[in-house]
Amino acid sequence: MFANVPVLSLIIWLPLLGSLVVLLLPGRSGGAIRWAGISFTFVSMVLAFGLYASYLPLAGGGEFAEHGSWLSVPLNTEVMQDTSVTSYRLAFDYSLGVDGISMPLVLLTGIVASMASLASVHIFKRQKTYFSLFLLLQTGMYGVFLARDVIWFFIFFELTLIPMFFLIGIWGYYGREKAANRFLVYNGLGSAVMLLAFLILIATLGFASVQTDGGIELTFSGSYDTMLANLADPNAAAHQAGAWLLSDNLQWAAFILLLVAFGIKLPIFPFHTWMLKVHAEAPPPVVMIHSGILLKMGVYGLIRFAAFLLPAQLHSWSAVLAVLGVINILYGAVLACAQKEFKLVLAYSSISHMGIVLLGIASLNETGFEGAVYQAVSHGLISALLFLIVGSLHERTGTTRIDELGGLARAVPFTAGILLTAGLASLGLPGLSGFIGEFLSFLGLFSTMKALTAIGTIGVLLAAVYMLRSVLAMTYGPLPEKLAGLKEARFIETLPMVVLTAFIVLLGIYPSLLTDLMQHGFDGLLRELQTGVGG
Amino acid sequence: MSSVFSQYAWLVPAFPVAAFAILTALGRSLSRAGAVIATIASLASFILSLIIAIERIGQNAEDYVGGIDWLRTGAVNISAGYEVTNLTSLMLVVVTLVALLVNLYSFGYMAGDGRISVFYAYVALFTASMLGLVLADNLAILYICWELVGVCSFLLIGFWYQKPEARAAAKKAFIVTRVGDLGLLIAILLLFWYMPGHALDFASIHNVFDTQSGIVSMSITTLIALLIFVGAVGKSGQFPLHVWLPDAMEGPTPISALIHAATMVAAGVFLVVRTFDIFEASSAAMTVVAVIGAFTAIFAATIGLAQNDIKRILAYSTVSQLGYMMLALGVGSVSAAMFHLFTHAFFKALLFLGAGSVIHAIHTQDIREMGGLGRRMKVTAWTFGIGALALSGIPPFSGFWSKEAILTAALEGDHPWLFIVGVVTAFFTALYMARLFFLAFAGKPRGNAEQAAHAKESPAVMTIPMIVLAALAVVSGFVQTPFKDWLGEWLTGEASSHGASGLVLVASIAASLLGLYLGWLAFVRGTLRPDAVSSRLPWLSRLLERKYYIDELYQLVFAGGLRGLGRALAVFDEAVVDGAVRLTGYSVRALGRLNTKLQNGQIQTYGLAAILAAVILVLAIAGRRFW
Amino acid sequence: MSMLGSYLTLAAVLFCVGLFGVLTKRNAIIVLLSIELMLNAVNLNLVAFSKYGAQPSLAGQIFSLFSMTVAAAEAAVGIAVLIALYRRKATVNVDEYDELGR
Amino acid sequence: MIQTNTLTWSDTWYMAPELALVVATLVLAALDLALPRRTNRDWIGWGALAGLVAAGVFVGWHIHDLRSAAGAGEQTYHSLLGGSYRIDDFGNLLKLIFLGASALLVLASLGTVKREDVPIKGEFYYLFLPAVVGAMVMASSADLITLFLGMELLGITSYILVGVRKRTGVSGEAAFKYVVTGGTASAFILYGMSFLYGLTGSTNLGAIRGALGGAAADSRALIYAAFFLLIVGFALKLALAPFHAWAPDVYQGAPTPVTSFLAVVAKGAVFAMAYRLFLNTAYFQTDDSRLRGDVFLALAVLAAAAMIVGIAGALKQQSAKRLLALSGVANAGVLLVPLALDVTDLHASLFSEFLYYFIAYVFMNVGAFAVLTVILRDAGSDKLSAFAGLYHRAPWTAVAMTALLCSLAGLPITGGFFGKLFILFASVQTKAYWLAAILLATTVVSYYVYFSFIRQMYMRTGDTDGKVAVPVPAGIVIWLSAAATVALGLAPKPVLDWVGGVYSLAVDFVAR
Repeated sequence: MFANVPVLSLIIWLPLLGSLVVLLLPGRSGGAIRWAGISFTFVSMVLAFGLYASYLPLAGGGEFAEHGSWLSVPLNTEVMQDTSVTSYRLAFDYSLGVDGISMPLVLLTGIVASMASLASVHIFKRQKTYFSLFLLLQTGMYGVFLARDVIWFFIFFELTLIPMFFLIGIWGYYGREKAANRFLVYNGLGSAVMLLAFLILIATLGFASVQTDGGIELTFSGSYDTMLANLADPNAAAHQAGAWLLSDNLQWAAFILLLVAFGIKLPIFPFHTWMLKVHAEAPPPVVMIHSGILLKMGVYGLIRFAAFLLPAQLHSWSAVLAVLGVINILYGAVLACAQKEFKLVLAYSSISHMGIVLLGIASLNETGFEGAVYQAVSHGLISALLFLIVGSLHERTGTTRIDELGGLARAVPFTAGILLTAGLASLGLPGLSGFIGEFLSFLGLFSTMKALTAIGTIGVLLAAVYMLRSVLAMTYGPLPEKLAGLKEARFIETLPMVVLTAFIVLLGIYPSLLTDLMQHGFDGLLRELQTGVGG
Repeated sequence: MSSVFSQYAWLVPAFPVAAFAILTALGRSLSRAGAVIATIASLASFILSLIIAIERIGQNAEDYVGGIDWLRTGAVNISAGYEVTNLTSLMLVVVTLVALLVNLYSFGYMAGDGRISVFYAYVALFTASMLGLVLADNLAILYICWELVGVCSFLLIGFWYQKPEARAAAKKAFIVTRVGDLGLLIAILLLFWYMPGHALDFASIHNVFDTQSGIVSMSITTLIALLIFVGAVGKSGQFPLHVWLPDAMEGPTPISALIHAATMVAAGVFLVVRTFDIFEASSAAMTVVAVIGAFTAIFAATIGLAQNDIKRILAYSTVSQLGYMMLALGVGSVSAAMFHLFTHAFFKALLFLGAGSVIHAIHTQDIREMGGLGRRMKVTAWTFGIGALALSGIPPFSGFWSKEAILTAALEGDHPWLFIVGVVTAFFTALYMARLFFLAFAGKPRGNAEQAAHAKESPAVMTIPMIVLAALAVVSGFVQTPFKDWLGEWLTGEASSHGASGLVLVASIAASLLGLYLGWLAFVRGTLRPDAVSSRLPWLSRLLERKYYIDELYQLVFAGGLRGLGRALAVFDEAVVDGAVRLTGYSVRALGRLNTKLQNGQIQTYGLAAILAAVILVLAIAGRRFW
Repeated sequence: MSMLGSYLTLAAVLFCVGLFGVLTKRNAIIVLLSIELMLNAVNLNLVAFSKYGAQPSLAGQIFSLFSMTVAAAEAAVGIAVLIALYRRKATVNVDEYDELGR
Repeated sequence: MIQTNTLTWSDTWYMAPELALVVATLVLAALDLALPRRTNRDWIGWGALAGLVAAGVFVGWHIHDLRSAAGAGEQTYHSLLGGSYRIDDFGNLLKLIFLGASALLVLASLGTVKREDVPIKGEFYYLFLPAVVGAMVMASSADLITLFLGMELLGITSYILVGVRKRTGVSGEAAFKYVVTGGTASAFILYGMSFLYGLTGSTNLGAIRGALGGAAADSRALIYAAFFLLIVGFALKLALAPFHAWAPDVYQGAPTPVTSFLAVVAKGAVFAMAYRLFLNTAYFQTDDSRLRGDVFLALAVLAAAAMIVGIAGALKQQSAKRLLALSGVANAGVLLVPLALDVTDLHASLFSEFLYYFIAYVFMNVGAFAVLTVILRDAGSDKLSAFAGLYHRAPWTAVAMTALLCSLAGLPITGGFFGKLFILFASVQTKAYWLAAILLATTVVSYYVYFSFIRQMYMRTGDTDGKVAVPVPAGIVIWLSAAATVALGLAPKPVLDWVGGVYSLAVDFVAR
């Protein structure tokens, strides 16, 4: 379907092109700006679905990989000591790829971003800037999931930071600037820690040597594939003259740094406070993106780098991860029960749900890994839907405090129905997508840590408590008088609600849609975990 | 031997699913047309189920298993499969029949409601899920349907969402049953990793546990059985998770009949039956099942004595009867349990529909405001009476036979204490039913004039289902009598006629009659003052009225505990976790302020700072080489 | 060699005296002069090394010539700046040059 | 022993860039004096610009010559004046940057300098040029004496430049503070130099390295004294924390073009001198490896302190100029890191790292100061709040400023990002993880600092809604800087390839 078409690049860069197009449109033409913003978003989504359609799990997405040299800088071309290495270079290559782990997340990005773009039509304040940043953000998100070079990953990761800062800081609610600052500095810290880990990995794993007439040319690069290859064949790597090997201590350092970096994004307790502010203060379409996609970058990074590149550490710290996961689940759930603001309920519920992802990763088996990714995708869809509704309600009522709302099922039955569905999906109702992720994660972890899993499942119960408590308080019961004149959602609002609900139901009813995709995604890691670590 | 129709069993739930889809898609505009669609769908399901059952009765067909791959990942390979056995085909018939009747009945009962199509959509979804639960060939699919019936129950309890009580009841139902679901979930996880080949289907479970091969160790078996039982306890309203079921009566009465009497609450019993091999492999688990069942039976029956809400009395009665079924399972008699499930489905549904008919007429649920309805609502009174007699265990009504089967099983299983509990419960059952019936239908109207004026018989669309059920309540007991154990043979495949035990017959009939008589004395004749007990032992009646204060206890311990913990953690989150973040920010800013302090504009201060720094630098780095 | 030690010590003392003056003197002119003192300490050092150093050479003396010249230029500029400042502030008290930084 | 170091004609050619500037200075000064008072003096600025461009052309020519020589396998440096002055790639690259930066500064000042009430506009420009000459001499010298002379030439002219607005009090005060600090720093450096000379008997850097090894055995204390005095001096000159306190005051009091000159060219020149001096002299052969380690450790500690204190101090600054001064302190720390790291096989690229980040630093500072000039001209205040609503009042300038700020904060894809990335990678390769960690942590804090501009520009509304008038030359400089900053991030390869291809550690540092 995509023979000779750099589809991954198209997916990534088309939104950037869109961003420029929007910038060049005259500021007064609101309709054209909206139209351009939405259509560029949709084009990438359509491409993502095309990619999905032509993706063969067995091939592992190799046919889509793109590679181009971007820059290669000399580190040292002068022989200083007596080694066979004649030159050292540092290469940053443009390298993209898709596999069973990134494919679901790319789809998620396409869906959620498109729906968020539809939800953005209500934003009238500085529309041009908004849509241009919104598209820029998409470039970053697609890039994160498709990049196969740690430096590019980092660049895309950071690229999501700046638009988000603006989107929160300009279009947010009352405390937006504080939230934006908190977001920036906290995530900046995360990416800084990540960069340090990446640099350690580049310096120790990311080298490739070329034998030339004069001697050996050693090239350091952030190439993920090079790292994997070196990791898989430590003996060959050890022969590389001059390069120093990844010692145990360094491996641990890199692992912990990555855990912290992605733990901030995920977020793992106690690094979660920043995201509460973002959830509460950012405009709803942006929270859709944030909670729906950006948090998943933490999941993805954790699996892609911490797990795949440092399997031994993952293996010995699986219990720690599981404990962290259980803490996340329970801590988030208990706190969600204590909130009065629906947005904060959702924020804490995100913490709780991300704990389940950690459990999946800690399981060290395919079921758990796939459960983690499944949970990520499902949570992305569900929280996007929930915040879509939050936005719709906030626009009408001016509040999303649980105690100020009630009886919405009477005033806005459709929205309330979708809210109830989303709430049920969030609490892990079978038949909706949330259940599959939870089930697989628990199932995976249960093979190794039974008691912890059992404790973790209490989170499922608490999820019912906080979700029903808040959703029922908002939708059921008598309708307060001041809400009597509410208008039902317009078509442009219902469309994304229906689409997201449809995906949630679809993934809940037929999970193989996604699990088949991931089928061979974890083969390499599982092999490492079995041979490299077990032996 | 072929199973021609069994392979189409998946169509049974497919009809209501289709109805649900149509009703949801078309929304409220359908109104009564939606009700028609849903009813037709349930009729189709019923007919197909009946055909399947007849096919199986006639040909003693083989079990049929079919399905598609559903979830494939790593070690997991779960199919969306269905299995048709005698047991499931029986359940199919019960469920579809009651569903059909309730669909019909609701036509009248819900006639005035603007959201009637939503109601039918929910009912259709429930029916589909319940049928899926029955048909599921493995625990994973069963669990999914298990949760789905739970959510439908939740939706229907909260159908009149504007009532705060309905909201609270719906929430409570969902959360309390979820406690049980959690047990089931963990049981499934355990089974998954202990079963050879990670199989979760019932056939494999049967193979592994029935052969006593010791593949799964004793302690694990017990654990799994108990966890499954926790699930059953939640769904079937057994002690200590019974608290949701009486509150669930906030939902429309047809729902109480369908979900909270006949089908869903029996799913717990069905689950235990389905996984009975695991229970049988662990005597400890069996004991627990029996004791919990027996305790629940008597416990709920006593509470039922002191309630005044007609539906709540029936609800506690349901809890109590489900306890009977568990008791039967605990003493090892699947057939007795299934038999009671079967009969109970009919007479309890009947009772609820009758109660609904009364409520529909006079708009109150308090039996103290009723009275004398028998004259104005003849069909309702007669059918209700039949139901009450069946429930009370008066021969030859169906309840008598099934209850007798259970008591026999208890006695034969060498559990005399359980037998005694069963008999005492039978007495209480008859007593509260007598109280209910006589207060509502006999005597003079006690309500206000308006209610009295409203009291007239319900339309035919409501009475016909009641009549059908009444007929079934009379005859359904004959499928298994002490003399011909036809149902048990058909279900378990082994002839296990238990014969008639004189003791059991006498004891159970005596207990029931005594209860009825006492009720008659108290509420019709008036020779016994109804408040004889409450005036002498006020604490006891208070204890019963307040349902042993279980709700209050849970409220205090769990709800209060969670709230307290939540508040404490909220403070912790704000003060400690976020505090640490703020502290970091503050300390960096403090460093900045220190710098601002240094910059006072005096060049000599700057110089001094610089020279001091230089001295420290030199001493620290170079100086260490010199001493 | 002992001669060198004495010169070096003297230079160090001069340098420190100059530094002390820069840091403590209230009068701006004295501050400028103290800088000159520090530079002169260096000159002494250079000349001493040039004569008594491990490898005596003329370079040190040449260096010191440059250094003196530069020091003179620096002093001239310094005084000029100070005069301009004095015109506005009418004080040579260093403490009062603190308009910036507050 | 004593060579006669005459200036030959061939040497004149090699020194053509410096001479071009000297000639331009003299011509401009003479014309300024000779022409009648009423004549418009605007052309002086253009004249200075022409001089800078001419010097740049000569430097480019030299680079080209050396490349051809390298191609032919000939010697790739020229040593003049008895080895005290070197025409090599190290010096040439830096000179090119100094000249380019100065040209940008002059260009940016063309439309604005009259408003800054510089009463004697001519002086401003023809003092500017000798300062650049001083910087070039510092970059090209291989002898203590010439290094010192270059430093003083730069120093003395910039003292005057700082005080050129002699009618305003703060300008004079800034100049006085600069004189005192600069003089003290010079004294420290000179004092350190005197010990280097005394231990080795030579002022030539190559000779010093050769002889220091022998002296290390019995004069360890003096070697420590020499290097630590130099370090203290350089720390003062470079405003490394906690030697930095003068910088915000001086930057604030000086006219904005001068401020950016101090931040960019003057700082770069001192770095050039420090790199040349330390890499030549500190790598002497000795058995006592701790000695060298201590020297570089001191530099690393100073770099770390500068990064931390600089960025922390900038956190709560309300004055944009002081903020940029403190940001300069932090960036000086970053620029020092490559020097402070071990030179090993894996890390011989310290000059590339330094130079790349320095180029990025030049552009972002020149651009940011140009924006600041525009703002000052409009609002008359350098408070952060003067940037409020800039996005509405001058959107293009605001966007350019955003790019510059992203670069300052080290966010991709900008020059600042890649500059920091290379330095970070170097620290990781040489296992200086603590330095990398501090660099990263301060970078994160710097997000907050630089984004405070962005908050003002995009999220606040200013006192007025009127458009901000941006003079054309300033606008050109702003956009040129922003474009260059982004280009450096998008395609760092040409610059790095060029630097890597041109420069050689063995040839360019080690003076023979």
